[in-house]
Amino acid sequence: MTADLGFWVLQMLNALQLSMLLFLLSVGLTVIFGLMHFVNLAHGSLYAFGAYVAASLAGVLGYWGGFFLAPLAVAAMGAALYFTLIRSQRRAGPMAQVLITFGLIFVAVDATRLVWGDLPIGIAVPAVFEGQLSLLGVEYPIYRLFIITLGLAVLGVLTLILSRTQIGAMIRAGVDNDQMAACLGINVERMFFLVFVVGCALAGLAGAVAAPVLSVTPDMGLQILIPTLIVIVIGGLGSLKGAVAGSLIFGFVQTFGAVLLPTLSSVLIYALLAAVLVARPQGLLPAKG
Amino acid sequence: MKSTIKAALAGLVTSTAMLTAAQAEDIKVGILLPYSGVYAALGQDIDDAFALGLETYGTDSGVTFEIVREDTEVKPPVGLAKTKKLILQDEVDVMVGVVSSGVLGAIRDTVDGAGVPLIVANAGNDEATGEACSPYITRISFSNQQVNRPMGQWMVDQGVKKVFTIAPDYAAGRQMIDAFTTAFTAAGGEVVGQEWPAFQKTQDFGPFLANAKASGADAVYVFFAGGEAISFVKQYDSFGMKAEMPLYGSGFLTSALYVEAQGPAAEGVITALHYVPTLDNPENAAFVAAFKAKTGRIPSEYAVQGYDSARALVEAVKAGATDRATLATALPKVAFTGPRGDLKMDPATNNVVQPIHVYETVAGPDGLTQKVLATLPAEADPVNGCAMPAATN
Amino acid sequence: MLETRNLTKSFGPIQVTKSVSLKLEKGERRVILGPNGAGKTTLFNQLVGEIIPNAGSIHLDGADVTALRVADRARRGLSRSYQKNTLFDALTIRENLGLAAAVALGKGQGLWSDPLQSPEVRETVREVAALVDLAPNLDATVSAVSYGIRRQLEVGIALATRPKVILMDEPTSGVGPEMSKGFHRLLKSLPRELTILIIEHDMDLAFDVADTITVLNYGEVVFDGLPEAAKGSQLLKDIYLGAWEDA
Amino acid sequence: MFQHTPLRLTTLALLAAGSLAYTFAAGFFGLEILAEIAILAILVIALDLVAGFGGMVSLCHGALLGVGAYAFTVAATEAGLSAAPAMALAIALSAALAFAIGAVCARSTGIYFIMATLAFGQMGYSFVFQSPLFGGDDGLAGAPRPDLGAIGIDLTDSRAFAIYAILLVAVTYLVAAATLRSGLGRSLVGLHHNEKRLRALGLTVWRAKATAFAISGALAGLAGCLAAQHTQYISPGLLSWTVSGEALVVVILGGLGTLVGPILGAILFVVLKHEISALTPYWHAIVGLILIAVVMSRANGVVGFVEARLATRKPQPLVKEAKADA
Repeated sequence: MTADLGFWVLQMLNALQLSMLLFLLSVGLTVIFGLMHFVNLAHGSLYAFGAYVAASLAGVLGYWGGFFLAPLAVAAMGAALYFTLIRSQRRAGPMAQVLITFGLIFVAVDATRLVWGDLPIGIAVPAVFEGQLSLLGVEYPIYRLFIITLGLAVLGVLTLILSRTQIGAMIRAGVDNDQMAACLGINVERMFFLVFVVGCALAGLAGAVAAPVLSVTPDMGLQILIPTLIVIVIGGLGSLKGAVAGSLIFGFVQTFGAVLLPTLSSVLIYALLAAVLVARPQGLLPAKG
Repeated sequence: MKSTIKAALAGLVTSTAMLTAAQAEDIKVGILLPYSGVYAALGQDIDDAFALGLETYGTDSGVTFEIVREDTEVKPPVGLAKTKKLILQDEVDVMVGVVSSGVLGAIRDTVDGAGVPLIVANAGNDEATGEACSPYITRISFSNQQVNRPMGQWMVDQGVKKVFTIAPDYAAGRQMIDAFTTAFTAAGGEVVGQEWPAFQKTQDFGPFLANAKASGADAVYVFFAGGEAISFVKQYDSFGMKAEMPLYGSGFLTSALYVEAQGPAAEGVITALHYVPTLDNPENAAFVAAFKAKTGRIPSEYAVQGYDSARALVEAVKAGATDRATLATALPKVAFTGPRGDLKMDPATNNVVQPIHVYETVAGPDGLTQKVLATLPAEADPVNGCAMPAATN
Repeated sequence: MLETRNLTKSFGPIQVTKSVSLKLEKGERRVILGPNGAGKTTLFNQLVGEIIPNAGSIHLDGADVTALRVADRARRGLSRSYQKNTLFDALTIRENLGLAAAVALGKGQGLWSDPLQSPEVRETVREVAALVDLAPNLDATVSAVSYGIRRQLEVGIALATRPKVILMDEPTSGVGPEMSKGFHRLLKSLPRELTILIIEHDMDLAFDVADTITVLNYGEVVFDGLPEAAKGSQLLKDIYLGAWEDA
Repeated sequence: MFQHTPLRLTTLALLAAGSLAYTFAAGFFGLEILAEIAILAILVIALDLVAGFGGMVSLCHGALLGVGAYAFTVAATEAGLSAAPAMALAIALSAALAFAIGAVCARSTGIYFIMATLAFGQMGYSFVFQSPLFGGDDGLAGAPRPDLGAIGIDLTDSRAFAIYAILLVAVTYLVAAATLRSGLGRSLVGLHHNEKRLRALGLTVWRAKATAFAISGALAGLAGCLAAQHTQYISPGLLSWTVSGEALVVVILGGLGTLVGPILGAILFVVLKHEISALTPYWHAIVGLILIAVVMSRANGVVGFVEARLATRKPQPLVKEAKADA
């Protein structure tokens, strides 16, 4: 069966789909780290929150209502977190940040259980994306192609913003050297807020997009956290390119590992991570040389 | 809702005060269920239905049931610690519950050693009523092989000759699938491929579905439960595989608890289970109506297990059991007709003997419902190395 | 005692040290002068092993140490102080000196006894404290003492390893003229057998304590000789003092 | 540097006396909780050793504990070793793994160190979870308790076991304190404050870090053995990164870098968990909120808070002298 070209195409698409989902999640986390040196372990919980909001709104406004409003709701949640917890802890060092956001995970899991209950929720794929498309000789779900396209589109937009706009230049300057950025007259505080909220919105978007594929459960945020962290550590904290590279590596290793080396699959990705950490402690494509 | 150190102390004071009044007619029941963690919803269903069962059958038993609840958190060591607490500190007469096989495996020796009867209300690992059977462990729910074995012959009878199987890579997943494949190949079918995705670590089944699709099987037979069942059914449908390769499985796949979340993707999936809420019998009609009235939900197989656990306990008490020893001897002898049909216990293993229902998930007037295609006759599990000693205390 | 041969280091296209060759005899006190950016600190970092040179070699006590790591060179008797204080701020001065002495005595990995209680370490701490004038402050926490005392401790830590060669990176940087004078006395009172290499921009200090003077400019040795010769050197005046005025 | 202040010594004495007195007063469940506290206390002392004193904030200590628990159980059940050699083997294995992790992560600091240890911990978790040898998700039964019948002690008795566990906490504390007073311990604290300088003084930094991590790992392995002996049933959940996270929470709750604080933290945490979980199945959320409040308060846990309070009351002559000198 592995000799069949269709099989490989199908698995490539699966890997790409997983990569793009992880990219949506990790890009926010990594840029927030690069800019603010803040580690948000609750990023996965924001993703879960996005999925729940999308699932709830899908019942009322249909899929697209959730698709557009979930990122906004998560962004609002991110703004609230920013003013209550994040801002005051920015200089508190990695351990305090890790612990506070670790506590936040506990709170988030139980809050979703209280609001949405213990039962998993599922929503349907939007009508336009139902069914499969014939692509390179394989039938592939249109919705999964939509996820791939969306990931690539977000990547494109972010690349454009970072390389071509003034705010992008400011963010790059901030990642490079935040003191210098402040000296240049950039309102660093406002830039942090903006980046944090956009990062949260992207996590919410990832949740909304993932909801029709997966089941929406209280622990989905915890489940996705470790893969997301692996992505950004492999890629190099703080860099957009690193997030892309890390996502692709994770997606492909995970997908092909699962079908070709099932007994090793779960250890494989950690072994790879360990190898990266030994050879390049700062990740493959760190933001700062 | 659960007893605490404080409450236990307070309870100690009140129970000594009430000792003269209550006497031996009190049966203290320890409930061991997951109230948090991935199986919290299952624990709640069992708990609600157990309470309903006690209300329905227990009021005229002449006995007061005192309930102590403990959360296993679906962690075997926690479950064991809570079991010890129930036995040694609360001194319960009987324990009910256990959702995960891991927890049942962990507490088995303690339960057996202490001689406290345990009514298993879910966990289906085959060993518990096989090589690791105990006169103190009575299973009212099901065994993993029991719900899968009958599908082997039945599917061959329906003309399915080649299957591909997928199940999570853990003990229960292996047992469910192995029971099916053994029966299926014995009936003349062929297993053309198998996949074992990592348990609780797999959210995307796409890679495995691609393998199944390429295998040339007539059908796919799977076991999944909980969130994984929802993701799997939806992803199976999204790859457009339902039309060319019908999806069969163990009935937990399309449990009444999850089927709403699966939506139209679950339509046409054919599975087998020991309970379906649409079973047409008067006991079930009464149960469904009462459970709906109490909780607003349609009862799942987990609910009926809790309900029947309560009934089994009451039947044992009515047969004259009053303490750990007499309950342990009475429980394996109960037999009754409940929502699932005629139930009795197999004296060789203390496992329930019950009919298995093959059902198809279909669209009904108020969303998805279950259409029973066949009811396969009750069949006791093979003894599997169980040498049942007599209860000795 | 300490020798470099054609030591060369580039960062990208910029050569920071160009074929620097130096030779220090045992007990020699040499001061390296040079304007900012002349490559003094880069030279130091190569000597101690924090930077690996692109070409050339470093010899300590006759042995080639170019390939050795920082810790290995330190164990062979090469010690340094830093231009900016790099102390153990939360610890007391006694603990700072004791830690340095313990590590230098090879007790930094031991498991069975407290090196701070060992007679050798206590003796070293006492001696060094007397040498750098810290005896009255031994139990003060570093974060609570004055800048001048920290500069003394900076040198004290380097001395606590009982080195053969000590490299001091601007030991008087940031202290006032009074303190600076005190520092000259302190340096002069150090044992004569100790080889000392000092980066300094304070000309007075250089001429006060140095046996020999080396002047670096744009990574090159442009003068190497006695202080008297340096004082009269037109070359030095043109290149070094000119740049000095701007700095 | 690490030292025993009168306050800390008094706290230790009170803890020792109080816990021993409680073993004779407590009922079955009280003794179970005591054993649970003891296991957690050993783990958090191990963690405080590297995180509090060495600045090596580890998220793999849960995994090291799990390795100890699994190694002990497998050595005792599959290999048929008796409890003492099985414990020695398990502790040695945890120490060896910790040494390797410490050596590999020695170059990473701050968040990179945290992430790297998290990765190694998860690797162990995945391995145990997936390997059929270890019973997968269902776990392993049959860990024996040491047989002290020769000296007339029956460890299957909850009270004897609780005392045994408390004694092991005392041993752990002594090992940790001795380590901190040794050359390695002094270097470890120095590394936390100024790694570069210690290197320049001649310390082989990676070896010091790895050795300290190995000692901490050995103690975590001991906690694992005790956990296996306590429940006599282990599951992969022991290795989960959330166990490491909770251990870190306990260290913070008690006071980072105080050694005695984490023991207080362990008592607080276990009692709090049992009390709150008795009230609501949503106890995780409440524990999370308490954690956030503790970290945001910026006090260094219970011990740090009390010590800071006491410090503001009396003048500090040393500091003043030093300032006058300037």
